Order: sequence, then structure tokens, then C-alpha cells
Amino acid sequence: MTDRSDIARQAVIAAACIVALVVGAILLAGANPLSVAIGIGERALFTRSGFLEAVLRSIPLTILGLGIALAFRARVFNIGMDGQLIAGSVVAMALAPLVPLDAFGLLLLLSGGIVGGAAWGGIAGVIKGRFGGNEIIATIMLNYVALQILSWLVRGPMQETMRIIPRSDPLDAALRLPILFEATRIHAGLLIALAAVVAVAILARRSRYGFKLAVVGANAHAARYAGIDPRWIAGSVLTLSGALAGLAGAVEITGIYGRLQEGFAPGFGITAIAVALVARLNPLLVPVSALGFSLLYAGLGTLARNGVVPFPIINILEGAIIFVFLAGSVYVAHRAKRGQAETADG
Amino acid sequence: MDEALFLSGLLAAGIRLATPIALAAIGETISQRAGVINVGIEGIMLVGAFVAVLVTVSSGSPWAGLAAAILSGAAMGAIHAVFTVRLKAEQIVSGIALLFLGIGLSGYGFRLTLAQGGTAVQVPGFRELDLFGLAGVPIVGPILFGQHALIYLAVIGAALLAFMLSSTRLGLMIKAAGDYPQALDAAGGAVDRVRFLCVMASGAFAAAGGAFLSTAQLWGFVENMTAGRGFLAISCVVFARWNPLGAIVAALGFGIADALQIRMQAGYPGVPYQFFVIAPYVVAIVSLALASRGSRMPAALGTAFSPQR
Amino acid sequence: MLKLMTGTAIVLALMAGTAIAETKKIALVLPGPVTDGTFNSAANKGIEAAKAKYDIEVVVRENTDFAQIQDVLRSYAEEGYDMIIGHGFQFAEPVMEIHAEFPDTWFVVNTAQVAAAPNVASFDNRWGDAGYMAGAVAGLYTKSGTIGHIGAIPVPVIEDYNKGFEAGAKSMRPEVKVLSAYVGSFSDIARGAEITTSLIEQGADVVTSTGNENVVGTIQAAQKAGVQAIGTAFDSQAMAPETIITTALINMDVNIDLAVGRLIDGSLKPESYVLGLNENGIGLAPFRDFESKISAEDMARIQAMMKEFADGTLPPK
Amino acid sequence: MSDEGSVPPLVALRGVTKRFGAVVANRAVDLAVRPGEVLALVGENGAGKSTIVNMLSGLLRPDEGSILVDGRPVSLDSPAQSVRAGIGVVHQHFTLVPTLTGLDNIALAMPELGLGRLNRRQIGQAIDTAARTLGLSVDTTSRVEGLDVAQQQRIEIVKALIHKVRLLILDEPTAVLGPEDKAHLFDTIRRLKAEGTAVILITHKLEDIFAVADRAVVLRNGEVVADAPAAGLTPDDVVLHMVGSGDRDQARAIVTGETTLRSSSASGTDAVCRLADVTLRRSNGSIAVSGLSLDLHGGEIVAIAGVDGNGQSELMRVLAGMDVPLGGRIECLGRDSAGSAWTAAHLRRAGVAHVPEDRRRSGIVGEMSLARNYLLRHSDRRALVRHGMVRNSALQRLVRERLALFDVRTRGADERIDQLSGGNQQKFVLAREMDGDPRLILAAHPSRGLDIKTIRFVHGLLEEARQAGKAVLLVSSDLDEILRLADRIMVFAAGRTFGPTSRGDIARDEIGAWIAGHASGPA
Repeated sequence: MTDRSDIARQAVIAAACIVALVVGAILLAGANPLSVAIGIGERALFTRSGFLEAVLRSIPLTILGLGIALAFRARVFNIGMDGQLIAGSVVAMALAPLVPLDAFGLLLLLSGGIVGGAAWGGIAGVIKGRFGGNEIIATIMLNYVALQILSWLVRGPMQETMRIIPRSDPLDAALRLPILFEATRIHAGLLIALAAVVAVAILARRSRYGFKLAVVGANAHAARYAGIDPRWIAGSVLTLSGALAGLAGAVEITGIYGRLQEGFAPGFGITAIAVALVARLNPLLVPVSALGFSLLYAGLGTLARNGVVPFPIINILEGAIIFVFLAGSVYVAHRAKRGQAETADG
Repeated sequence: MDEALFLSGLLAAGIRLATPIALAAIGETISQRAGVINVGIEGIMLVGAFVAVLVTVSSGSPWAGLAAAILSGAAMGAIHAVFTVRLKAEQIVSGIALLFLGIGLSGYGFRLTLAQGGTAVQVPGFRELDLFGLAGVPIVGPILFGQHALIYLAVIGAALLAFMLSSTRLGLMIKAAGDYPQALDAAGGAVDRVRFLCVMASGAFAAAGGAFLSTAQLWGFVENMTAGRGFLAISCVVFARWNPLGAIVAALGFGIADALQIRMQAGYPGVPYQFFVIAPYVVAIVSLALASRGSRMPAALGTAFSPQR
Repeated sequence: MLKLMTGTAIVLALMAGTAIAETKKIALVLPGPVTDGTFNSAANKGIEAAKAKYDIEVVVRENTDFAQIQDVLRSYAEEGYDMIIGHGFQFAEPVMEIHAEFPDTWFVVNTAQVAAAPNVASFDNRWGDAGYMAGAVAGLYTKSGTIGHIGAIPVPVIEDYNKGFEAGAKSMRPEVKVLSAYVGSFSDIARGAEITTSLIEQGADVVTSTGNENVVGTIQAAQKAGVQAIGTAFDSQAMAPETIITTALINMDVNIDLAVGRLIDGSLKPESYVLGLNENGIGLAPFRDFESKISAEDMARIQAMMKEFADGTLPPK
Repeated sequence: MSDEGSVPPLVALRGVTKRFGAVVANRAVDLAVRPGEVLALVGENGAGKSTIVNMLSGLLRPDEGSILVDGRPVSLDSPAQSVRAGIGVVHQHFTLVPTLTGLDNIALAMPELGLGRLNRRQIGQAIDTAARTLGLSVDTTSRVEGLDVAQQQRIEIVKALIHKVRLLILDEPTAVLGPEDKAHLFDTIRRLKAEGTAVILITHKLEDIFAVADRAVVLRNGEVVADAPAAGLTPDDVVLHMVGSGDRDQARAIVTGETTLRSSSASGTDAVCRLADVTLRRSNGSIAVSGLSLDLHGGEIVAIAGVDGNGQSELMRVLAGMDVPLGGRIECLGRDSAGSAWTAAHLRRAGVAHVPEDRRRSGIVGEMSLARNYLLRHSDRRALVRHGMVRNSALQRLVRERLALFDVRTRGADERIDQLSGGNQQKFVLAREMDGDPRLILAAHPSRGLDIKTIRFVHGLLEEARQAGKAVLLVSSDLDEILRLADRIMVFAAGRTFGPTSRGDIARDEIGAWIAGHASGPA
């Protein structure tokens, strides 16, 4: 029992130290920590545009977070969402000249994104499933490869007809995801993301495949005993989470940018890991977690825009907030356990 | 002779490119052997790089800079250890937070200090050694005797760690902490203390890698100068199957492949340069597919240890 | 030098003319950190200069990802900024997408060529000309007959510079060998240095570099190898006086200064301003210590070339 | 209490109570052991034996009461303190690092070596000395994961005894041992006793008590219900205390395990499974068994005896479809080991039930509910899964039914399975595996670690299965179990196979000889 309250206490101390570090840094920059804190929350939570921007960003983060959640359930560590997202957007874009300019064409583009992401994830899947190679290395390496191939494509075969800027020609308006709400950038990708949440939740918690993922993740020996091949599961789930990443890429392209360009989803893959883990790999919590992270980024973005503090403080805050969140969840978990134990004892 | 020059230049560049990755990978190996994954080493490398430059400039001695970097890295490692070992929080999330914290602290520190003047400061950094006066010997001279002191220290450090893991009781405790912490606990060993120290050590090594980048390979700090090397280091750990000497070899493989693609680029201007840049990664992926049998990660990697009491 | 002074004089005169209007709010949006020592530092320097001259309120947004650009521009516009400057070609598209919603805000894209009525203007420098000048100096100076250019990533301005560099070198010395390589990153200073080293090993004894932090890597590598470098954008000779012959100035700060000035005096038009030598958009920095190391004959050829640029007979069409 | 002799107790528990939440694991336990005394601690699963072990080894702290060493109260807050107090423990689930050698595992448990360089030669000598006085031969140079259980246990014993140990606690040491190794162990215990070391022996097996123990303490529901010299007890007495039944006849029936169902000699029927000249490979690549030919018929129990690690596990894995034989051929229920359909899922569908040897490791997923664990082996049944979707209500219904049928004590199908006692877990595994009318039942150590009542239940099930015409392949290291159940017996030892032979054709000591690798008797 003492151990538990000890951990809860340490969590408080750790969080306090982190907060002190941040406050110190802000004071050193000659700013007022309180107004900085208010500044973060203000635009994200209390302005329409700030909130909408967060919703917009949470669309890809939700889809990516779902892919991470699926893979991590089987203890398959897909660090390659960034590359799979690029692969999906490239395939979607490559299909653009070939498809009819209507809703069906748009559907084909999105499907192309899914296929592209699945294929890129599938390479890691084959390396893991067929050859037993570590998926962490495979996916990290494939990220670098995808980044460079994109860099080449937008300067080579897929560059705009004008051949000035490294980017593709724009998509026809008919192939863009429709805007859901007048005068916002919120596009139909929101519905796709929510549909994905439902589909992945069903897959993870109700389907046989989801059950198999959980078995492999919990106990590979038991999986083999049950006739589930952990390597097949690993290979297939990498493909599946790649498919989700590819979908996210296609949604970003058809929903926001309308063309292919470098750097349109910077670091989303890493953020998605945090999104999924904070949601405890529960698909239904992923959109909540994704929105939370997006609000955080929107708030930090405001801070960066105001120029109140030097930019690196934004990074410090980003890390510190995650640390404080971790400490908070540790605190809550141990308080809860302790409470339980006490009532049981009494 | 041209070939010889090419070769010695290639190897020297490969070694330089490999060293920061190798140092970080050695540290990560120790941490992972003890059961803690640290995806934040990129952030620690940045802090190390910055602190090394700062202290080198103010003290005039790159060695003082290195020492300060190592201390700062250990402190960064301690933050990760507090959260993962003491509080038993999710290791990957803590690592991501550490990454951002490191980016921010190094960048902010830089702006508060060295970047204030607006002009470049002179960094009295490390210079290549000339061991036994043999650095001038063709080909082997610069490779074997003309490297930076930190490179020799990295090799010695990895060898010592390999020896420590295989032949000391501390090494047994580290391996037990990563493979089957219950056994270490039952044998009266403090699992958490072992892990805590290993995570701090991993921070120290990562920071040394950053210090190499900013005071030996280059003389100066720029924000985000590690450019993904921390993640390459994690790959090297897995590639080397959690063996510190192997981590050096894997990093060297990356370094030499990178040095080679750099040299190929200018020779084939018709080929898009991106294909050269990805070559080392493609080689890594292919060799991963071909040589992965029997690779096993520490069984308790990534999971916190809570004794049943 | 003269040009710079006249430029300043004109600006000062204009400023006196406009007298007191309300304080203009200007936002500068940068893709990277202000401490990079080249591309982003230059923009920051420009806005600092403008701030000293005019009655303006300035905010600088650093490290803006491509994905964030539209949101950032929109937020500033909503907050009533009078001018928003995006520093980099990647700002062109988001600006085109949103400018119509905010007709009272000027959107300026720096280092790109884009314009739209009533409120989008762009400023660009003749990177190709700067590269040509650097190439000419390098071609004259090289002993080995091999020179090298190290680019960060082949974005349009860097490709222009690269082409100009080769053309300039060949104009002075047709048989010169021009090596070229890319880092694949704007910020990887270590790899920038290693790529430079590899070109030096392949015989290059004069190197130049474009990009951000990687430029510093090139200069350090040249310094360590004892070969010469030609700086780009910033006159950074103080960093390595023994190494840097001269710098192909790309005065991105002048663009910003100019944009702000034209906003203040009301002369800004929805045009694409391209600044060459005569507009002080580019130039060659003083040779300083190297003045004595270059033969009089070569110096004359350089000056002749500069005159041709001033006359408009260069660059070759 | 039994004879309060003149020697003061070495280690004693006084009024010790330990709770886990609302569950009381030990209630006011008094216990004492004197130097040179062998104390047997017996009781059913869940009686509270392991909790006592964990408190003495410093893994758990008592909520009330005290632990006394040499009459003085001590607090054993960590395993290190327990070691310092002179207490050594060999846990039921070994605490050896699988990737280290035996020597390194022992060195790990020697804090006095410090952190520095290991003098492996010196440690090896110390181990040899310790092992020799006990008459044990240990393999200290191989990685532990490649050793059989008996060898691992010896390493655990030496590890415990490398320090000056005054009390050695052995938790279920005989559960995994063959007769020869068991005899060895008892020998070791006697030597320890002769040197004045006290031993606490936790066991399920009545015969262990009478083989070595001086005194027996029986626990029931966390309380001490009997504490008496072994010489004054009979097996019936012990069972009576353990199960708490007042009925002596019932207790005797449990002890003797009356068998009403008899073999229905089945050699006439067609073989369910045919193994022809099969070679089996261990995971480390070495050959475990070669030239194995065996037919399994419906209506018979064939038992493989022998010390663990001689290929039994590999045979079970192959027959369950988790592996393919290195050489030879197996035909089983219409499947061929050379074909692509030789997988666990296919064989399960064809009618192979598999009670795995280590249920905690592979038979169940601890953090999942009973219902999900049920699905583990029935996920391709149409009634439970349709169009890839699990039909939860049907699953719940079925699981509830089966749990009732097999008398699994649980709070319901949604309870996490690791909340169940070992015996209930095993019953659950049987309930699951016997579902769907399997035709071949692979049962590896089905009663290992179970209390006597559950053992009888398991044996009854296997006999019923035989009666119902199913083929049963039993792997066990418990010779009594084999002699009680098997129609035909085979032995794997030292890379060879002996038998099969009908049980009637072979005497107990001949099997013992086979297990030791001696080819006397019918081969």
C-alpha cells in the first residue's frame, strides 16, 4: 500500500518539477507564465477558428491513431505511418488523371490511397511476417525512403506542367472532398474518420480478427497454441495499419491540399503514436485523444504566432504537457487502486 | 593511388558520419538491455550538442564541453527514468515527450546564450589526433591513427560495455532486468535501480554523440542539427541484436553507405539524387529481410516492473 | 556599395514623406528557426531593419510546417494584420487560396513569383544571377579546374542558383568541371559538411552552397580542408576569413525591407517584384583579404561581368 | 501443537494473516520449523501455501502477526533480507533468467560478488562444492532455456544453497520430476537434514510426505487445520484434513482413486493417428527423438513416460499441428503432416483436443476473460463466429454451460482467467478442449500442480473419453498416474524410444529402468 501512495506522491513531485522547469523557462524569456497558459487555451478552446483548425487536424490524427492502435494491440510497432501516408497520397494523386471526374472518381482516389498505404505497410509486413525482420527498423527505414521518393516525384514525373515549383498539378474540384460546413475548411474527411473509428472499433473488439490481434499481443505462445500464426498477424496488421495511414494521406490530399507537395503531414506518425497510447489503444477513445492533441497544437500554434516567447519554448511546453499528462494518469491510477484497496481492507 | 585516396576518404567520412549514431546506439543498447526503450535519444543528443558547444566556448576546452554534455545527458536520461522506471508510465510516450523537451531546451538555451550576439562564435572544438605520428601513413594512417579522440573512446566504451554485459555481475543484473526482471528481484537485485542507472547511462552516451556532432565533426550548434540520427541509432540497436559492439558495426555500416552515396552523387548527375540518398536505407531494409532469423529482443523490453508485494 | 547607399537614401526620403499614419502591424512567417544563419536569419534581419526604420509592430512566426501555413496566415489576417509576409515559395499556394477573403490585408510571398489583385505581391531575387557571379569567381580562382556546388534540396531558387553557377564558371573558363550534389535536408549541417568534403576529395578547390544550416557545414568543411568557399546570401566572411573568397549576396532582407517600405508609402502593387543587381536584390560582397590574392587581370574580368549585369547584357537570355 | 522439543524453532510464523483485497489468503497462521527438520506443508490449491512461501521469501509482507527467526521477530521486506536471514527458496515457477547460463543465474543471486568482474572458474568451483555435498550434478554452462525442468530445478536448489541457508523452502518440487529425479531430490533433502538444515516441502502429493517429511502441516482455506508428526499420520488422515470432509470413506476413495471405468481394448479399431518413422527436432535444432512409430486408436489411452525434455513436448507440438516433423510421416484424422493443412487450426477442426503442458504460458491468455479464452480454440465455430464477427451472447451462453458442467469455480464468463486458481484454470482448459467431440485428446501433464480432488476429476474425464471411444495420448512424468490410466505405455529417454507395450506386460521397475535409459524388459 505504501508503495502505491509513494508512486502517486512521486508523480505529483515529478509533475511539479516539470511545471517549474517550464515556468522558469518562460520567466527567463521575460514573459508571464500565466498569460502564456491562458494564451494556449484561449484560441483553441474559445475561438471558432481555433477550434475548427483543431478539428481539421484531428481528422488525419484520428485515422493514423486508429492504425497505430490496431498494430500496437498485437504488439506490432508501426513507426512508419509517415511513409505509409505518403505512399497513399502518391497513389491517390497518380490515379487522378485516370478516374472520372465525379464522386466515383473521388472514391477511387481514396481507395487508391488505401491501397498505396497498405502496399507500403505491406513491405514492412512481408519483412516481419515472412522473414521475421524487426518492424521498427523496417518502418523507420521505409519512412526515409518514402520521403525521398516523394521528393523525387514532385520534381520529376509528377511535377506540375509548369515545372516551376516542386509540386503536382492540382486536383480537379470534382475530386476534392466536399466541405461540410460553409466557410470552414472542415471537409468530409471528418465523416470518413468517424466511420473509420466505428469500423476499427468493431474490428478490434467484436471481430475474430481483432480477437486474434489481442491474443498475439497478449501471449504469442497461446496464439500459436490456438492456431493463430503471430507472424501472419504481424504482417497483416502492418498492411492494415498502412492502409489506414494511406487513407489519411488521401484524405489530406483530397480534403485540404488538392495536390501533392512535400511536408504536408510533418511528424504526424509520431504524434499518432502518442495519440493511440494516450487513448490506451481503445479505438473509441482515439478521436478524443486526437482532438486533445490537436487542441494542444492549436494552442501552441497561437503561442508561436503571438511571438510572446521564443519558439523553442513551444517545444518545451509540448514535451512538458505530455509529461504532466503522464504523471497525472499515473497519479489517478494509483489513487484509484489505493482507494479500492482501502475499501476492501476496511 | 586515386582509388586509395577515394577509399581512405570514404572510410574516414563513414566513420565520422557513424560516430554520433554509434554513441547514441551504444547508450540505447544498455537501456534496452535493461528493459527500457528510449525513443527520446534524439532530444538528448541535441541537448548534449548544445551543452558541449556552450561549455567548450566558455571554458575553452572541448573536454570540459564533453564532460558537461555527458552530465546533461544523464540528467535528461534521469527524467525518462523517473517517468518510466519510478512512475512506470508508458515508455514510448515518455520518450516522445523527452524528444520535444530536448529540442526545446537545446534551442532555447542556444538562443539565450550563443545566438545572442548574432554572429558566429568560434568553437575551439576537437581536432583529429595523430596517434604515434602515424596518421600520415597512406590509407590506414588516417583511419587507424588519425581520428577524433571521441571515436577511439566510443570503441573503447562499447568494448567495455560488451565486457561488462558478458563478464561482470552488473552485466548479469542488467540482462536479467531486461529479460526476466522477476528473477533479478527474487535474487535480491533492485530491478528499478538497475534500470534507472541504465537509462541515465543511455542519456550520457546519446549526449556524447551530440557533443561529437557539435564539437568534433563540426564546430558549432544549430537547432535540430541531429536531423533524425537518434532514430537511426534505435535502428542500429535492433540491427545489432542488442550488442554494443554490434551497434558500432551497424552504425558504421550506415555511415559508410551514406559516405558512399554522397560520393556517387557527383559522379552520376543524371540520376535523381534522391535515389542515392535512399540507398543506405534500402540496403538496410534488404539486409533486414535476409538476416533476421533468430533475432530476439529483451523479453521484458517496454514493460514496467512491479513486484508482487 | 553605392547602390546600397542610394537605396537607403531613397527609402529614408520616402519615409519622411509619408509622415504619421497609424502603426502598421506586420507578421513575418518563417519556415525555419531565426537562428539558421542563412535563409530564415536573412528574413529576420530584413524585418528587424524595417522595424528600426518605420513605425511598425512586428511579430515573427518560426518553424512553420507546410501543414500549418494556411491556419497561420488566416489567423494573422483575422487578427487584423496589415501585411503578412510568407518567406518561401511554399507560401504561394496557401496565399492564393485565402487572399480574397481578406482584401484589407497584404499578403507578400518572399522568394517566389506570384501576384494577384488586389492584395498579393511577391518579391524574389535573381538567384540565377547570384549563382552566375559565384560561378565566375570560382571559375577564375580554381587551381584544380574543378569546383562544386552543394544544394540543400533542389527547390526552384536553388536549382536556379545551381544552373547559374555552372554557366558563370564556364563563361570564365569553359573547360572547368562543375560538381553538384544535394544534401537532402535543409538543416543537416553534418551531412552538408560531409558532402562538401567528398566534393573536395574529388578535386574541387572552390565550393559554394545553398540552403539553410547546411551552408555552415560547407564552409566548415572547406575551412578544415584548406580550400576556398564562396558564401551565399549572407556575407559571412567573418566566420572564416581565410576560406571565404566572397559571397554571392542574395539580399532577401532587402525584399522585406522594400515590401514594408512600399506598404508604408502606399506604393505596393499586386506585382511580382524580381530584384537583380540594380535593385540591390543580389550582389557580390567585398573580397577583403582576397583582393590581393586575385590577379588584376581576373579582377578586371569580374568587374566587367558586374558591369554587364548592371547594363542588362547579362545574364544570357 | 505437536511436540515442542527442546530445540527452539529456527523460523516461526506467529498469528500471521495476509489479505488480498477482500480475500483472506492466510488467517492467524502459526507455524514453526526446527533445524534438521523436514516439514511438509500440504493443502489444496488456494489453501494459502504459496502465500506463506512468498512471505518467508520476502516477496510479500504479512498484514498481521510476525515472522520469527531464532525466536526474534524479523521483517522480511525483500528477497535480499530473506537470504540474509538464512532462508532459501525454490519457487514452483522457477525464477531463472532463460537467456543466461545456470552459472550466471547462480552468480546473479550472489550479491556478495559485488558488481564487478565475475570469476566464473571460482564460482563454478563453489557450485561444484555445493552440488557435490548434495549429490547433485548440474549443467551450469548451457543456457537455462535449453535445459529440462529437472536440471533447472537443480540449478534453483544450488542457487538457494550457495549461501549459508538454514531453511530451504521447496515449493512443489516433485510436480515436474520423474521417479529417478524424484528419488534424487529426496536424497538431497535427506542430506540437508543430516547437516542440520531445515526444509519446508510444499507438496500436493501424499507420498512425498511419507517419503521424507518429519512433520506435516495441513492448510485449509488459509488456516492451519493439522500439525502432526508424519509418522503418526495416514494418507486418509491428511486427505480428511485437506478437503475438510467428515467422511473417511470418501477420503479413502480419493486417496486410492477408484476406477470404475476400464479399458475396452481397442486394438481392433482403425488407427486415429499413425506415426511412421518420425524424427522430432527441438527448437534449438537438436534431434529429440528419431525413428518413432506409433498408432493411436480410439478407445485407448497411450501414455508417454519419461523425464521432461526427451521429446515429449515436441511430439505434442507436432501432433497439435504447431510444428511439423523433421522426418517421417504422420497421418491423423485424415490430415497428413506433409500437407499444407498441418496447422493447429486445421487439426483442431479435424478433432484434436490439446491440453498443453504449461497452461499459464500457452494454454490461456491470463488478462482475457474466460469467454475470450474459450474462443481461443473455437474461433472457427459457426455458432460462435459468423462472417468474422464474434457472437458474444452465444459465446456467453455456451461458456456458462460448460463452466457449470465442469464445475469451474468462477464469478462468471467475464472474469479474467488469471483470477482463477490453477485447478480451476485446468478444469476450464479441459472444458474447452473436450467441447466439440474431439477424437484425439492430447493431454500433457494434465494433473501437474493440481490438488488431489481435481486430479481425480481430470483422471475421470480421461477415462470417460476412452470409454466414449476417443484416442487419448497422455504425457506425464508421474508414473502413478500413468500406471493408473494407460492402456499402453511408451518411454522417451536419452534420444531413444522404448515400447509401446501394454500396461499388463510391464512392471513398474522396468518402466523405471526405461526412464533411466536402460533397455531391459520388452522393447
